[in-house]
Amino acid sequence: MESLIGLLVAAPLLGAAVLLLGGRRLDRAGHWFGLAMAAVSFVLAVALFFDLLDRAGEERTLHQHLFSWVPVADFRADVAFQLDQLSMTFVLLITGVGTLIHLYSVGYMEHDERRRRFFGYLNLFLGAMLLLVLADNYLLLYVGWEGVGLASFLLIGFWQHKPSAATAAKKAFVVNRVGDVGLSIAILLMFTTFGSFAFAEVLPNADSASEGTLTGIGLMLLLAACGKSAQVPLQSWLGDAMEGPTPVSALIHAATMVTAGVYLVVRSGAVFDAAPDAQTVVVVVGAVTLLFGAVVGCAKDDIKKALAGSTMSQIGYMMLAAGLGPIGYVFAIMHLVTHGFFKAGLFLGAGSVMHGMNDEVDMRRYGGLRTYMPVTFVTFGLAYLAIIGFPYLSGFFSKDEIIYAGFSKGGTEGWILGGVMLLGAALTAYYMTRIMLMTFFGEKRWQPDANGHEPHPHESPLTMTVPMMVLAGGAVAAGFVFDAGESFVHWLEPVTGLEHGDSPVSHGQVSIAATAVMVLGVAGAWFQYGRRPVPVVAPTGSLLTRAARRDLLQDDFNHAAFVQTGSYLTRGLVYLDHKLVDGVVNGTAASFGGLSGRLRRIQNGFARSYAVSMFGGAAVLVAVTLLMRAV
Amino acid sequence: MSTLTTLAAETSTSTGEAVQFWILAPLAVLGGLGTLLLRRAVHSALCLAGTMVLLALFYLANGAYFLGVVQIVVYTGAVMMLFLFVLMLVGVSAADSFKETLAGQRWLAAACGLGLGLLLIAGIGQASTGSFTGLAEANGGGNVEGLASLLFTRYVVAFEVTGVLLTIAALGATLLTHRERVERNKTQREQAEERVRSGVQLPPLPAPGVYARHNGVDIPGLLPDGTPSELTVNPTLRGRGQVREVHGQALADLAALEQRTSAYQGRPSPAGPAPRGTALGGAAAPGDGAVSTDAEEARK
Amino acid sequence: MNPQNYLYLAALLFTLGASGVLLRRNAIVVFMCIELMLNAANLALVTFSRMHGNLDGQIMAFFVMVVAAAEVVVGLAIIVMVYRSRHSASVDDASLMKL
Amino acid sequence: MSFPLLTATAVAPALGAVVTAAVPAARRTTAKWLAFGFSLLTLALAAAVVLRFDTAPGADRFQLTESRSWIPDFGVRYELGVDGIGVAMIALTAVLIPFLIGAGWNDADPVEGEAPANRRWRPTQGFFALILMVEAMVILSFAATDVFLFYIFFEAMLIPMYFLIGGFGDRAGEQGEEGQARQRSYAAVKFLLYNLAGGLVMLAAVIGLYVATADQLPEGTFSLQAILEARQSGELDFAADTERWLFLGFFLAFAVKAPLWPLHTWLPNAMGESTAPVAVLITAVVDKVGTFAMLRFCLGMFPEASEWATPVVVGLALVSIIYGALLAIGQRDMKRLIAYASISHFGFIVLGVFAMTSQGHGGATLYMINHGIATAALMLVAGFLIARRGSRLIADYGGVQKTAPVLAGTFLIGGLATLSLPGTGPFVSEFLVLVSAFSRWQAVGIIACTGIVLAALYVLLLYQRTMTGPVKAGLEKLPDLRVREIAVVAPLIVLLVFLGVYPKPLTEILDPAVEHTMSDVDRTDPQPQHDVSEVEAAE
Repeated sequence: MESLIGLLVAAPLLGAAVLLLGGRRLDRAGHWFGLAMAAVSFVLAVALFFDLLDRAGEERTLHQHLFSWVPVADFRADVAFQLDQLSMTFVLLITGVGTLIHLYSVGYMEHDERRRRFFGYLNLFLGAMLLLVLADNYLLLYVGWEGVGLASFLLIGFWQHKPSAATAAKKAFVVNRVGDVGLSIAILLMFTTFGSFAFAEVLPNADSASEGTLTGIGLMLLLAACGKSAQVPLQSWLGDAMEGPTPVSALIHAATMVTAGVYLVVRSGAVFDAAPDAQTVVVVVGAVTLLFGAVVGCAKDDIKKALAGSTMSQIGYMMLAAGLGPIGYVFAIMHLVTHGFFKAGLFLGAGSVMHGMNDEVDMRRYGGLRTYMPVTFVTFGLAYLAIIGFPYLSGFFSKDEIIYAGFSKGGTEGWILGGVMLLGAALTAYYMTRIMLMTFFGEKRWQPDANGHEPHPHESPLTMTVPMMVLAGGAVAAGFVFDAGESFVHWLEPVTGLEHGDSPVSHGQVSIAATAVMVLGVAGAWFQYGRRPVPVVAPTGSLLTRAARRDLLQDDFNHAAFVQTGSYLTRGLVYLDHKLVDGVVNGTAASFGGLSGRLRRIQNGFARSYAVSMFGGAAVLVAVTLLMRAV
Repeated sequence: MSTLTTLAAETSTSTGEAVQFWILAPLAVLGGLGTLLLRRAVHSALCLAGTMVLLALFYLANGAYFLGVVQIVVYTGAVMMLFLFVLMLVGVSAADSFKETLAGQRWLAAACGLGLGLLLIAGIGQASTGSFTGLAEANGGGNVEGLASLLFTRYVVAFEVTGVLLTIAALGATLLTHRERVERNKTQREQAEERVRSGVQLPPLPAPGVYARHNGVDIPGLLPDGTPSELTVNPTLRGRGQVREVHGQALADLAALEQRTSAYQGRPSPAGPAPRGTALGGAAAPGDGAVSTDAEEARK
Repeated sequence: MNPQNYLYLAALLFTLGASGVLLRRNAIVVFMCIELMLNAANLALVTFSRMHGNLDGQIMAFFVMVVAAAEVVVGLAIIVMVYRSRHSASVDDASLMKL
Repeated sequence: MSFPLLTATAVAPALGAVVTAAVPAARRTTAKWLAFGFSLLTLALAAAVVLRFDTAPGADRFQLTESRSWIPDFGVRYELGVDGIGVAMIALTAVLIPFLIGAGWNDADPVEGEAPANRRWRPTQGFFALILMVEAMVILSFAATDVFLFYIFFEAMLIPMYFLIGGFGDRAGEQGEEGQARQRSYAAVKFLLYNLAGGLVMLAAVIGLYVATADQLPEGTFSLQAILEARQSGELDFAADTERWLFLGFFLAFAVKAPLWPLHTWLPNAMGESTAPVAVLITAVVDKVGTFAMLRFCLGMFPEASEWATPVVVGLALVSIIYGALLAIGQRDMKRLIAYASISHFGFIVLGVFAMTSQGHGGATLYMINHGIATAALMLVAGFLIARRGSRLIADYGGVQKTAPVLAGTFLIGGLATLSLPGTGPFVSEFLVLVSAFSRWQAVGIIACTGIVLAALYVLLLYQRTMTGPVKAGLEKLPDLRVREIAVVAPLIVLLVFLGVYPKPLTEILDPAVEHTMSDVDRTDPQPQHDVSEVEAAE
């Protein structure tokens, strides 16, 4: 069975290679091939899943050692895979959602002449992501980590002719690179501490290292996670990443890649458990991002950016949960999976809407679309209910569990965390309802686009709607499945461990409170957007609103802090390099030239003056010899 | 010869040699100074020749008889003559001006000269060895034989090479000074035509000197009217300012001659001098005859 | 008397010759001064041979003479050529030995 | 004595140079094919070297050795021999040259219309002959185990390089023809002076080395092996400051060659003005001799001095890393940008060399190879692009990927390799260097890590500005890569990916050599604070 793991990764990579190198002759059928590859890996994943289910809880870990990668002295990095329940969960999510979104893209990218390359990139992403979650050591994980970064770079900038897209792609990659530095430093620390960076050798011995070191490792891992999962302070790239085609946003920037950070933290749980300080930081980051994303989500008029804000916020939940340690790991992953379903669903819905609206993204130009695209409306609506935590839909379970875990952290922290998360829940309900209302309800507000095409909304083709239905189904059902007999908990427990903190409040109370704040949020949104007509041109709004529209000034800050100073620095250095470093050299050369020019004068061409120097020299020689003999 | 060998055999120099040295050395130095300081190249050459002769004497005194002779024969004899020849080619009379043209050259030269001299002398003084071995046994079999035996045994290769060197030098000298004739030389006829075309002095130049008494090349011949002719004397002489002036004497002779003839014919001497032109004119014919007789006398 | 005096004399003559080379402009005179230097050297050699009691010094002097002769021949020839071409025997007129 | 394989490997290109240069003016194509053939022959011989090289644990350090007396009076011998590092570098050289020749296929053709100076005017022949000559010199200096011999080739390779830089600039300058000529000669002279200056100091050190050995050994020697053995056996032990002076003498030359801040300014000029293949030749082949020599000579012969100088050298290396990257970001000229990127990379290499751990030395050597290939890929594609548009200014480009997708793709891959993306060769080497630096001095490792981000910046900025966005005016008809160009770039990319995924063959060749260098400097790798194995033993 183990040998299948390699195939799992290989299939999409093969697809990518074929599609990207294949050339134009593949243009016609290429996308089907890509879809097939994704499907193959999904099938393999399912097969492996059942293979795991057959085993007992502890033997549910498969290893496959392919070859030794970089052996230099006692530095040993192998290309080896480890498939345990945690990886399996991700593999299923990735391949499943991935396959669906491949299918969706077949319809969505129909009219793009570079569709073949798009599928190539998607396959590349799948391969890298699977590598990330299947690696059995951090260095190989790093490869996948950067791989998905590359794929996201390529896909965000897929429409490269748009400068905005190109810039966004570059921004995403660079910001991620900052995170990657964290990951590499963490790996370096592991190597110097444990002499290895394989999960099997680092994690079991984590507690043997000093807490300081572990805190360092933890913080560096967190930095990496922040970069990949768009957590404060490295969150700025996610909003711009929406420049990419919508399927990309759904797959990479909602369901899978951005959750890699959570995977990293949960995977390195052992390290964090031994480093409480690091954990606290993780929790704080999670909490801050949670609110940050929610606030941003409330202000955006661009449907995708609003959803991006929501993504940040939801991942904030997961981070927070992961920061809680064994209390929260399981629920972090659980929320991650459910979020994968409904957020992907939401994005696909948004994509379908844009598909029908000439790629219009401003929600103020939508309105009343429910009659025009019913399927989209229903699926989107279900996903919406799921995310706001409507009772007995998937979001309800996962989020409540996290909130409960937050409370069960105990003490004031518990109350603070719980409160923050409830607030977040309210905001979630608010902005999601806002999106819902602005898009599907109210009177139609759309207008001709730049080149005068009157949009005539229509339902999307089957290739697009089917995935949406499936995901909506997932969004509805996942909660039940996971909660039924705590199956999910038992599934993950052997890997992540599970503790039950002492919560001051009971599960029931949490659920009630969550539902209550959810209702509050929905009501608030309805009062603002449901009752009165939505203005086509955004009102100036309060200071907070305007700040939130500008992503709470994060970009302005980054620009002032890094971009500006950086450009000044580089320009200054270029000047210095030319004037100072080079100037010294050229100056020396010039001075030598001048000197020799002067010395040349001595050569006046008169034989007699040469003779003088000759005899002078002779005299000197005689003098020297005499002196020598005298001495 | 034997005396000379004994002289060289002494290991400490005789007073005789000392006397000789103290007399001759200053002269040699004077010669050197002369070579250095005299303005006319010829004089420098002569001074140098003198110095060389003196040096030859010193060689002899040092028991280098062969070299002494060679010095006189080769140097003073051949080399210096060569110098003088070249000087003639270049112009004997040309005298250098001692006005220094190179800035500071003179001072530098003085400094170098003095410095070098002092240093050398100091060096010799430092290297002073009280005693010395004379050439007694070295010259035992005669100086020339000794040299010869060395020259043809140990130094034979060098000797041969110098021979080659001399040959090459001779060749080189001829090669350098030889001038390739570019155009064929003119025939007499062409030369004559050329002269006619240029229209200067077709007949041969008139002879210098007049009236038998003075036919030196430095006296210009007189034209029939008694004026001296420039053509008759060598321009070089004139350039050197060595042309003797003729007028007074010639006219006096003329007057004397006229008196004698008038006395011989018994007619009274004319009152007052006849107008010059006619007198000369009249005197011209016999003058010519006299010249011819003069020439005859000169031939005898 | 110590034959070193000969050496002193040689040094003196040599210096005179050297100064002559430096001071005089007439190529021929310069040449003569060089000859003077050579002769001074010869005198020294001869004296040395006497001091050391072997004839090698004289041999050297002999070779010097020969070479000097050769040199004079060629040198004078050169002077004559130069004189022909530029009607002057002044060493300063040929100041072309510069860039 | 067996067949002198190393000599043959070096003689082949030299012979090729002579033959190529002799081709008559009219037969340009013949000359090109001849040069290409000879470079392939060299490649074959180099392959033979790799195969003949024995990586078994017990094998001698220097293999395929040849030794003939040359100048007995000074103990100068014609001694060749390779350890794993040398083998790897020779292989790199031999692999790259054919691609460079292929890439520069038309670079040296006389411009149409301009009448040749005379009938015997043969720029093309000269161009390829010079390249082959450089190859010969480089291979010899990689193989020489006699310091004096090494010095000779180290200097001799300047001559052909000088003519390559000064004589064959790319025809895409900012200012007119004569302006370019001025720039070119300036660059060439600068290159020559810098390297000569360094070389002369080194010559002094070489002589000093002879004297120093003559003091202690029965007779002075230049033989690296002899010196190393003498050091090991302890019969040769320099006085502290003697050793330091000698070290400085050698190091200066190598620091100029592998441009280390602040001796780097010749590189941007040289690479900017010369044609792309020559630029690659400079940075990927010739400069490697410098870093290689640091590893082999400086560390091998003067371990104490190297240790003494380490703080300064490491500092300079860090400065080079950051400084080079920042300047790369600030460049307006594509080729100068790549040049500054190379400076940054050389910083990494030097860092790896002087971290004095096995990972460092192995990583540095891997880095030399990977950087060679990666820069070759990037620079050659850039060269193709420049040749098409006739401008080196980044600002003149935009939206190229629309009109020439393949070109853009290869350019991107080259760029990603340059920013050492995992999965490409440079990642492995860079990470090894980081590991070594970090395990010696944590702070240094962390600072070096920032270089990663900067690398991403300059590469992606370059890509974004040139390849993406709306198509710039004048680029609408930009032709995509031709078959020849693809044939040049594709293998390099394959190589990059292969080395990124499976560098094991290379590391196997390197490992013994690395162990030897480690024993030269007798340092051991820093042990992890909590060695897992002993922890497990404790449990």
